[in-house]
Amino acid sequence: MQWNREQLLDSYRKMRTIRAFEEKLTELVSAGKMGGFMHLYAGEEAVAVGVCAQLAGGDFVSSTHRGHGHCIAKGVEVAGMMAELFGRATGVCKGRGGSMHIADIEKGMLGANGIVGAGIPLTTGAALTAKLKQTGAVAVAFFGDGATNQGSFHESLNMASNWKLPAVYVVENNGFGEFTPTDFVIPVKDIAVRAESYAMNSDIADGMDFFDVFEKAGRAIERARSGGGPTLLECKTYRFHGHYVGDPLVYRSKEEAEDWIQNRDPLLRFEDRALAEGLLDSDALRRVDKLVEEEIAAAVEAAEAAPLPDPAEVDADVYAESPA
Amino acid sequence: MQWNREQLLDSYRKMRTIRAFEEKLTELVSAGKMGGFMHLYAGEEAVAVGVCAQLAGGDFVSSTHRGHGHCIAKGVEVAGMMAELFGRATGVCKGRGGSMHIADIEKGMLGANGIVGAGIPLTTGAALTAKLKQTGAVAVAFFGDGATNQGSFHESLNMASNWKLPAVYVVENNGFGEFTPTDFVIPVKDIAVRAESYAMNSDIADGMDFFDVFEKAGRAIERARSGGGPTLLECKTYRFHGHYVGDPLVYRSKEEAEDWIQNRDPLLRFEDRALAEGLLDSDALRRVDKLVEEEIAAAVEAAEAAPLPDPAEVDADVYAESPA
Amino acid sequence: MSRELGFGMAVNEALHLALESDPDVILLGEDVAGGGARDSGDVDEMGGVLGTTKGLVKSFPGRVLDTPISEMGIIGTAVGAAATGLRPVAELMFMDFLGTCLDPLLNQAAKLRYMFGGKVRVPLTVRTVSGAGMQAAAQHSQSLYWITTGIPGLKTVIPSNPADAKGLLLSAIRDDNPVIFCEAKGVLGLTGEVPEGDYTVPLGEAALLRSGGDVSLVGLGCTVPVCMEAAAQLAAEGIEADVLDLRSLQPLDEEAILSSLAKTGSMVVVDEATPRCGIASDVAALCVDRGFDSLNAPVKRVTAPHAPVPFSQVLERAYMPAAADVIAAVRELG
Amino acid sequence: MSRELGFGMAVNEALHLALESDPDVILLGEDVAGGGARDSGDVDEMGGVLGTTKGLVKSFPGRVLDTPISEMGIIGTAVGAAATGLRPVAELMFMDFLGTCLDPLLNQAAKLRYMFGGKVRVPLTVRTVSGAGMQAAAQHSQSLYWITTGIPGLKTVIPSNPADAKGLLLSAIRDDNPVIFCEAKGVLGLTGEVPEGDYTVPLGEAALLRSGGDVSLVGLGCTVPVCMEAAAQLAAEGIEADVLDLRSLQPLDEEAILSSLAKTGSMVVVDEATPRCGIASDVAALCVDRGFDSLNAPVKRVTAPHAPVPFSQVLERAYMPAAADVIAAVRELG
Ligand SMILES: Cc1ncc(C[n+]2csc(CCOP(=O)(O)OP(=O)(O)O)c2C)c(N)n1
Ligand SMILES: Cc1ncc(C[n+]2csc(CCOP(=O)(O)OP(=O)(O)O)c2C)c(N)n1
Ligand SMILES: [Mg+2]
Ligand SMILES: [Mg+2]
Repeated sequence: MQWNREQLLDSYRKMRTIRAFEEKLTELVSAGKMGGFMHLYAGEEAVAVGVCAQLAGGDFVSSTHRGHGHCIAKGVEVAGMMAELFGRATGVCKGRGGSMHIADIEKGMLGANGIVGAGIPLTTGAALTAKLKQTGAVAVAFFGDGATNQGSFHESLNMASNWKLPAVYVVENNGFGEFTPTDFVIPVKDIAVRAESYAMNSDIADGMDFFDVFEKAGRAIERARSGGGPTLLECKTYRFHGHYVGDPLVYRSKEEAEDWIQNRDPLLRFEDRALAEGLLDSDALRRVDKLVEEEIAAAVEAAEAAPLPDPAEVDADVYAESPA
Repeated sequence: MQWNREQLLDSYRKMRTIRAFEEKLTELVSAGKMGGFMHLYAGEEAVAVGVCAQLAGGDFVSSTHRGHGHCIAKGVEVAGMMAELFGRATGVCKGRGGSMHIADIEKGMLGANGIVGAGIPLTTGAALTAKLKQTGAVAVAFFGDGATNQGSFHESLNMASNWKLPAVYVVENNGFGEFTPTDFVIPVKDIAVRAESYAMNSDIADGMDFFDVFEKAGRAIERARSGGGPTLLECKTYRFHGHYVGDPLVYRSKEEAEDWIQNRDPLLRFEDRALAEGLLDSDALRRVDKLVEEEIAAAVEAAEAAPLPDPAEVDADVYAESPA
Repeated sequence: MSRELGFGMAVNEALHLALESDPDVILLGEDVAGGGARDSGDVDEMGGVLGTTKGLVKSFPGRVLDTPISEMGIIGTAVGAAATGLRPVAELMFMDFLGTCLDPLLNQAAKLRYMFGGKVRVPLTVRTVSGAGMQAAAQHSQSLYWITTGIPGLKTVIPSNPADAKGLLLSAIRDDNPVIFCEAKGVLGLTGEVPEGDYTVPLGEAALLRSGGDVSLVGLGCTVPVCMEAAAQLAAEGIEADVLDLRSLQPLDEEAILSSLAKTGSMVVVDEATPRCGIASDVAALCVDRGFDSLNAPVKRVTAPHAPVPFSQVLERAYMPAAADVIAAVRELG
Repeated sequence: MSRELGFGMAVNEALHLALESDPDVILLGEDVAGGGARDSGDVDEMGGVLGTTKGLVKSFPGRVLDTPISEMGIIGTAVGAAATGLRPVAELMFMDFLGTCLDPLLNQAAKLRYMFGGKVRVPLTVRTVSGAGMQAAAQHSQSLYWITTGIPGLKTVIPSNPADAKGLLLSAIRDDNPVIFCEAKGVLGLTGEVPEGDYTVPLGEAALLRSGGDVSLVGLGCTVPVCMEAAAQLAAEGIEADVLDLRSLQPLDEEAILSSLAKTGSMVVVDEATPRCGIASDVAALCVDRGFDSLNAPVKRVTAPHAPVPFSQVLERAYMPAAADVIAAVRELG
């Protein structure tokens, strides 16, 4: 496996940014400063960041209702994200999208998506573009275990495999779809076996371990880029918070949650290994922590000061002006 | 395997009826006496009849655009079918359905279906009814290889497996979806492997061999009825005619078609074995042939003489009168 | 006897009564039985994302079913179950998800009876949450009842208050046709008097909520309180409005609309849905056809703009019809 | 220069020109490249079930793609491809199949640009065959353009003749928004003069096909010839009709409708779709709002009944609007 200090520090910074960003959101929502439906990614940082660390700027990702992590991992600016969640005109989507539809196509981020499974065909399409226009790009879809029960998953993976598209399908198996445990609704232990229906490559990674995700995503992305076709990569992970902000969490045991949070936190595991193997030093990590805190504080401050959208523009940007 | 002479003769009669019925349709369409979109089942008779021979009156089947065979196999009256295809008021659907939507729920036949894959959830629902109301019934879905690329297939099989429903999913793999060979669009050799995504039982039958279908369907139906959950049963078969009446058939080789038609005709194979093993005698079969011819001739005659629907009733039966 | 009840609890009570009075009634949907607490005491603490089905699985074990996130499978299965002897109430969590399960409604539930020559009944109810007002943005805020209304073979209803919610839901479930039951976000927070026990509000009957001879205000779902507020403000300046709550979108109570128009000669139709091909157009078209002789002024439509629903609260507020918009439309009548 | 061409061949010519003039244009759909003859000389002999795309894969290999029977995948993939640099033309074989792929149109194609704050373009065209007239019955005969028309972010067009088909399709493909292009069965069999070479018919412009001062007949798709026939018969008895072909359903040419109404004072809108929440209601609602002062009579709508499309030919004929129905509606205007 290949990595350099720069890359590792950047990945740590992104994981830390996701965590800190969402800690701030929880605070802001509790204080009544932010509205809308909000789903937190905390706990799953190693998946988004481990995968995106293997991607280039021209590559694409699609996301889910739980999209903050994928945005940050793909390089979307925190300031624009924060302003978006505050519903400001300066938001990355001008305040029109919000948490569930946050997007930045300039960064190759095809959007969070309020429709479970809907990002999967979008990624398939981005991979088709890459293949037909020979751009060399790869397209990645992130989606949950629950989304693998959607028809869009099935139809897309079959098409991608038939056409050998440069795509990677990353299922974030966090054990739940809303309040329902995965094993109530998916009768196979490993979702990765679903790849066999499409003669597709598959792999399983420990989604709490940046290094494992990084390695396996790297292989899948490399395969896609070199014409070897798509992969279904299952990452076993866990969301530290409830399904949405406000979820009373009565459907999972405290012990189970504690175990994941105490013993498998992807940030701690990353740090442990990075320090143990001398890849990074503690000072560098703490410096990152501080920079992240500052960046987020600044983002909040800027967002709170930013203008609201003009109500008169409520129906702007529905259609593009066309040359024709 | 269990069968008796009665059952075998009845199965032969049904296969012969399907064949003769559709030969008559071809004639009628060519003569301009019948309209609409029409898809012929000839060549695949052993599938519908082999499966339905294992079903009881209270069981349900759903069908496809290619529905004549499933109707006849499930016991729908030929006279009512013929009148339906003639668009008569006496048709089994009062002339409202036609070939693509022919149905007879009193016979447990949940309808041909103009939407590829749409019968699969209907069958899943019928199986849910059977399970929750403990009727002891089994529900069977017939659908094509092409339909296994629809989201409805994926979502239904997953639900049926989770709930261990008394259902059997019969895929009629005839090598083509319209003009496209199955292996252009399904990257696995045996569609039966798709059952593994749902931890579902599966089996593969020679769809040109009544006895093989009968045996394997019997096992699947028995398993469903006794609480053992659903099965995906793949029957390898071939349609003797084009996708629809009028198809110029340029997309498949004449040799391939000839080989199936000459050497694997399910009616001939049935007869060969039945005679060779002394299960039935030639006279009995020829008597059936004659009865079938007579029945169909009578059906045509009655249909041609039957009244057309009253145009004033074009919007009748859209809604049921409700007790409320 | 009646007491104050929230909208959700009125729906819950109707479901309870329906399950109790007919063993063929079942509920199915995502987390309607509460998901993972199955094996603990909190089994149905959650009762769906909005808690509407809370408690039901405990009272009716085996008849309230959590499903995978498979809307095509859920609704399609419910159609098949309805055609073969059950009376399912399926939950489509948000109406925006119609895009993932239109076929079983459009081509199956709505058409089976007609295609079968009248030989089948499809007693299916689909409960769904529609509309804007919670900053849930473009994919969780749509009012898509115009789609189900336009499909022959379906019925569609949208109550504006808890009492109607209970009575209409019981009618919907007991109706032998597929009925789409919309719970508009804009009225989910309302509480109101709800009669106890079993009663129904018939499908296809509008309710006249206020009587006035000067102008007709026609609303549905969450625009009914908007119309009432506008009417109150107009009354303060001496303009008396009829306020009609459509309640059923299909069948549509054409006579109630026409008789209000006959009384007032002018009408404003208020709908939170987008403007094209919607209920407001249908009502206006009815007025200019059968109601032509009553018309003294243009029929005005107050709807959302032809745009997706925005996230930002200032935009969402601008997006949704408000009393001020209704009053402005009334003034335009001259 | 122009010559007689069939409707399908006019569409084929537009596709050929679009593929030729822009390397980002691709076609995808079931059997659009002809399926199994891939390895023989007859590779695209079939060109889709109706033969419309015949020959294209030979001229543009690698850019005309056969797909599995996976509408959600086809349309969803096309949306993703459109957002990232291609200009796909996806075929939805029959518009009835909208039920299997509504989400990628309703919640993705139509909304991406708005949700992204204007930062993306989705230059997608969906070609589809709509309408009745071939005894294809309930699930292969629907006119569902009212659904796509009602969804903000989509455009919808429906040509009534080969020349418009070619010009509108070229506009649709070159437009930077998702456009639904409906090929009505009722006009598929028409031939007509079609200019050679590259030209476009702008989206959003109706065409006045006949001028008369007594009544406005408004049609779309296959009801345009019906209106023309009715106009001819009416002319024989001295009633002169304006005949307006809407061509675009969204954007709708409101000014053309209103100026015809201003001229005639009365209107009959003729649509083969079902009556609820449709184009006919929108046009009538426009008349009773902005056109109120021009109105001398009710606006009549001639549509299909609120019912699925029947199979039997006698029923299907009764189902579809005919010239006699239009004339009857004109007489009702008094
Ligand atoms: C089509 C659709 N169905 C249902 C929902 C409601 N919903 C939002 S998130 C969610 C759970 C998704 O589970 P999973 O895919 O495992 O992702 P996770 O939330 O665990 O990250 C559901 C059911 C939706 N947004 N879209
Ligand atoms: C949802 C949908 N997509 C496309 C079609 C058009 N169509 C009708 S039959 C058919 C081929 C079906 O292939 P398969 O499922 O293998 O069944 P077969 O015709 O071979 O029996 C297609 C594409 C349709 N009816 N429904
Ligand atoms: Mg999950
Ligand atoms: Mg096939």
